[in-house]
Amino acid sequence: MAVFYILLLFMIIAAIIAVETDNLLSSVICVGAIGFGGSLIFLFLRAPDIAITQIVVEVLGLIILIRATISRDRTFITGDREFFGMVVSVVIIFVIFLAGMKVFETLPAFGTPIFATVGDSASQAYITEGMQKTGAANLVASVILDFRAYDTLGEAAVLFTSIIGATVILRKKAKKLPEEPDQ
Amino acid sequence: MKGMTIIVKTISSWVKVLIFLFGIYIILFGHLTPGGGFAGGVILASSYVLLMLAFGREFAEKTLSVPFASKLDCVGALLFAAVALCGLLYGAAGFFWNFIHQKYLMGTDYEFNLVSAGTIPLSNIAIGLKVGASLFLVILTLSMCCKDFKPGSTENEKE
Amino acid sequence: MSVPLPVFVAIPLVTAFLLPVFAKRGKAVATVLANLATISLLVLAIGSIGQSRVYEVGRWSIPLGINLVLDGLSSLLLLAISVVSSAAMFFSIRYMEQYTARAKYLSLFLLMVAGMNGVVLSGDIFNLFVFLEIASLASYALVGFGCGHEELEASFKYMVLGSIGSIFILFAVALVYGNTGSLNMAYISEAIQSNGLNPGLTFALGLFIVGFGLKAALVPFHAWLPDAHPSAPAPISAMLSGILIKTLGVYALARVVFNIFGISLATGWLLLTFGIVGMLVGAFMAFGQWDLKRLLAYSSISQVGYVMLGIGLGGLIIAKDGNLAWASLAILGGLFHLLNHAVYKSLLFLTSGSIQMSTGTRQLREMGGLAEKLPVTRAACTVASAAIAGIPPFSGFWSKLILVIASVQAGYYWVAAIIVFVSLCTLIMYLKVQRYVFLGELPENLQEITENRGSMLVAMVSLACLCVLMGLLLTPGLRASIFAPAVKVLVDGVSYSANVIGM
Amino acid sequence: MLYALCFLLFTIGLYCAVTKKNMVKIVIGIMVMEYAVNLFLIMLGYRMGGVAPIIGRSDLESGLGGFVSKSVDPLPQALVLTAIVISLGSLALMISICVRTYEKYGTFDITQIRRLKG
Repeated sequence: MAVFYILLLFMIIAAIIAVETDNLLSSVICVGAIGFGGSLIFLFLRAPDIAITQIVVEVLGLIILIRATISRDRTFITGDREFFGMVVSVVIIFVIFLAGMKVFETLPAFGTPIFATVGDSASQAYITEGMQKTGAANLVASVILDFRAYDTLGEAAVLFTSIIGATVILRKKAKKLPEEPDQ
Repeated sequence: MKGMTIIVKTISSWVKVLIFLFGIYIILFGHLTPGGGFAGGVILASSYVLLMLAFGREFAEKTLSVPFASKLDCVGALLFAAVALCGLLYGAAGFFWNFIHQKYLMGTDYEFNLVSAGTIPLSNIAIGLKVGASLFLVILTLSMCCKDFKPGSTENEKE
Repeated sequence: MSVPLPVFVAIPLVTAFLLPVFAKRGKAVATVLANLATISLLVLAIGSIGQSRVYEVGRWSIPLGINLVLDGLSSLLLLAISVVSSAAMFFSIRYMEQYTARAKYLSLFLLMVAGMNGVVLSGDIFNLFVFLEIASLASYALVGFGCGHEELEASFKYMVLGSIGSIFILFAVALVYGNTGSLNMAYISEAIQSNGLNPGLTFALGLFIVGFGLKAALVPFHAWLPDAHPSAPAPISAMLSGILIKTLGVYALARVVFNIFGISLATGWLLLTFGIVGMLVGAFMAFGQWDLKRLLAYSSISQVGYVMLGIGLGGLIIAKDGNLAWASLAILGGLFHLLNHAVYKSLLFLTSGSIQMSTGTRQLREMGGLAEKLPVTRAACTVASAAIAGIPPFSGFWSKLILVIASVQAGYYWVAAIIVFVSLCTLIMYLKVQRYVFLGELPENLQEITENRGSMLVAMVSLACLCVLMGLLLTPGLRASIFAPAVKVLVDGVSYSANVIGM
Repeated sequence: MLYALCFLLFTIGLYCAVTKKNMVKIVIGIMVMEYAVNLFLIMLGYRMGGVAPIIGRSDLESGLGGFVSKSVDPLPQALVLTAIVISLGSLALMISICVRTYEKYGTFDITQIRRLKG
């Protein structure tokens, strides 16, 4: 139990540093720290699939972020936006936070998942019959690639979209005359 | 980007193979142990990214060129869609039906084998291919953009 | 003819995966394939009118697997998506000659269509989120397609606000899962009916409203729309304004509020307020614009307000246990206006693209006297303007009339007054467009321009014909097959779950 | 209480995305929000003293009963796997927009990137 608090506090501190520091590179590195903390928490929460994915995605994400910021953070951009808008948004966020605090009392207490209390939940069926129905020992794999494979198709499409989008945004020349051939 | 020192180059050329093999292992055994198509695909991509960081962009591009990577990307996505559509061969209700498991393997004693779980390993391979190729492509395009970059010099393209 | 429902998603998705293979050679093949995909979707969508089915993906019965639900509301939206997308796709054959990377453009376009079809058909709340992300990511990239200063700025702004909206939606999905233990919409609805709303679910509803409101550009959340819609290439502006904000925003919001959580007095008032504020703010902001596409974008905010007003008014009447006939009339007005607006706003954006391609500018002050030079564009633009302003024989008039009748019958006279007032504002706005673009003096530098030819004309003329004929959809036979099932889905509210589980 | 800390992380991300004026900082804020939501989803499925939802040979030999009463919820893990990849995709697209904008304007400061009025 204590390990969750320690790791979460570590993530929160890293997040505060990432948000408040002026140097972009250190901010990016703090994001990496949040990600690795998250990956450890996933491991302790008995989610090894997520932990592996999180850690490798984190590495690639950091490389992408550093590519973007390296040699570009010379112009330190300090300060925030105009004062009035800032105050309004901070107040709104604070209200959302207070409203959210009430909400978590309605959830089942940490450590007693909802699926165990609801009668005909899908998760219970995955655990009891998943192996027999799909033949996969890793139930997470059986959920993402068989029971909810349609989600995974959507997810592959999201990745495909973002890659096409990134290459489109980064292409050298965007406009041409109508008669000119495409290179 | 010319690449790094000889130490880094030598080590990374060894480590690269190991990372690549590890990625393949993660993909193939995704239905039995933690991991799967996504994690394995990202690991495959990171082996090439390591190559790119150590040897420079041109070298990495020579091993896996951009058009080929984008073709691999499409092929992976199409393979996954094909796994989904194959189910339709067994009737109109069979989109994403795990036909191999339900029709041929159900009830046989094959648990914990590599070929268990029907279409799941196939989907894992397709997704691993797709994710690996596409993430490599993203990092390559991003670094191409960074190559001829000088701060402040906005290009004078006619708008 | 009943095709399996995943085909609606699979056709555009597989075509989109296939297209980048044709990157270098075979641009013509790619274009033909993409057009074939949208036209076959149109045929399938027309064929699916009046049906209602449930499809269980992977033969897993719910709640184990994901189900796709086709009901009246979904088939109405499918029809709108396929009409607008096939016209915009046909228009882009010629229009996109100005840009490079044709195959990638087509691929992104089809991914956006696939995402929207997936959202409309999905019966699972997390699946809805995934497909919503596909459509949103494709639209972020397409807004920045021109890679100019304005395009990138608009794209970044759109992407940040859109991502925040998506994360809110994901958080709401997590809260719903934590409270009900289910992700299937029908099961969630059932759980809410039996256990009632607790604070957690109310907070989730709030997050859903903010998230979908960001996608729909309802008024406090509309900051991205006037930048993003004008910056995109014209066919994409037509798609975004015509259909994307309605599918990702209005449809998803209506589905969540009416069918999952059940309409209450507070949410009814909230939707009605969103509608009215949107109508007024959009109309006032549009007055001051001198950029043609920006004016059209503000007008979209105002027109989405009409749709929200119809749906919200209907919900309010239902929540007050009023006469269900009036509620259905209000919702009918809203949904009919949704379909109308999809057609004429996309036509207006296509004509603006035609004008921009001929003259090279979007500023109203730099144009004038184009009536002789661009006769077909002018005719199409006049038809669309008449329709949007609500001049009697055209479609916009009928939907506004229905809204006015519904609000008068239900006793909300002030709502009727606002509808008429905003309608007048719209008329003045489009008279301004006509005056500055097509009448007046032809500037010196525009003497040489000629009308655009080919696919652009075909797309505009066919949409203009549709615009004239849309009024016919209210004839009893068509109304019973197209609108009645859609209205019934919303009026029935939470009995959606019983319908889906029983089907 | 753990949920509340997780929500605090979410609010920090929201604060960063709404008030900062550096484009990369905004992206970082959005990433932090995504971490928080993913963490929240996984926490919902945790069972005190649970085991990972992967069936081993020993579980099968001793009957599935012990595993069923101890396994954590596999469904949120599947959702988070999807959500992580989605967030990676949107990160890639967002960063490419940032890089391209920097190339055009020479700055990451969104108060200086103001060609559009409104």
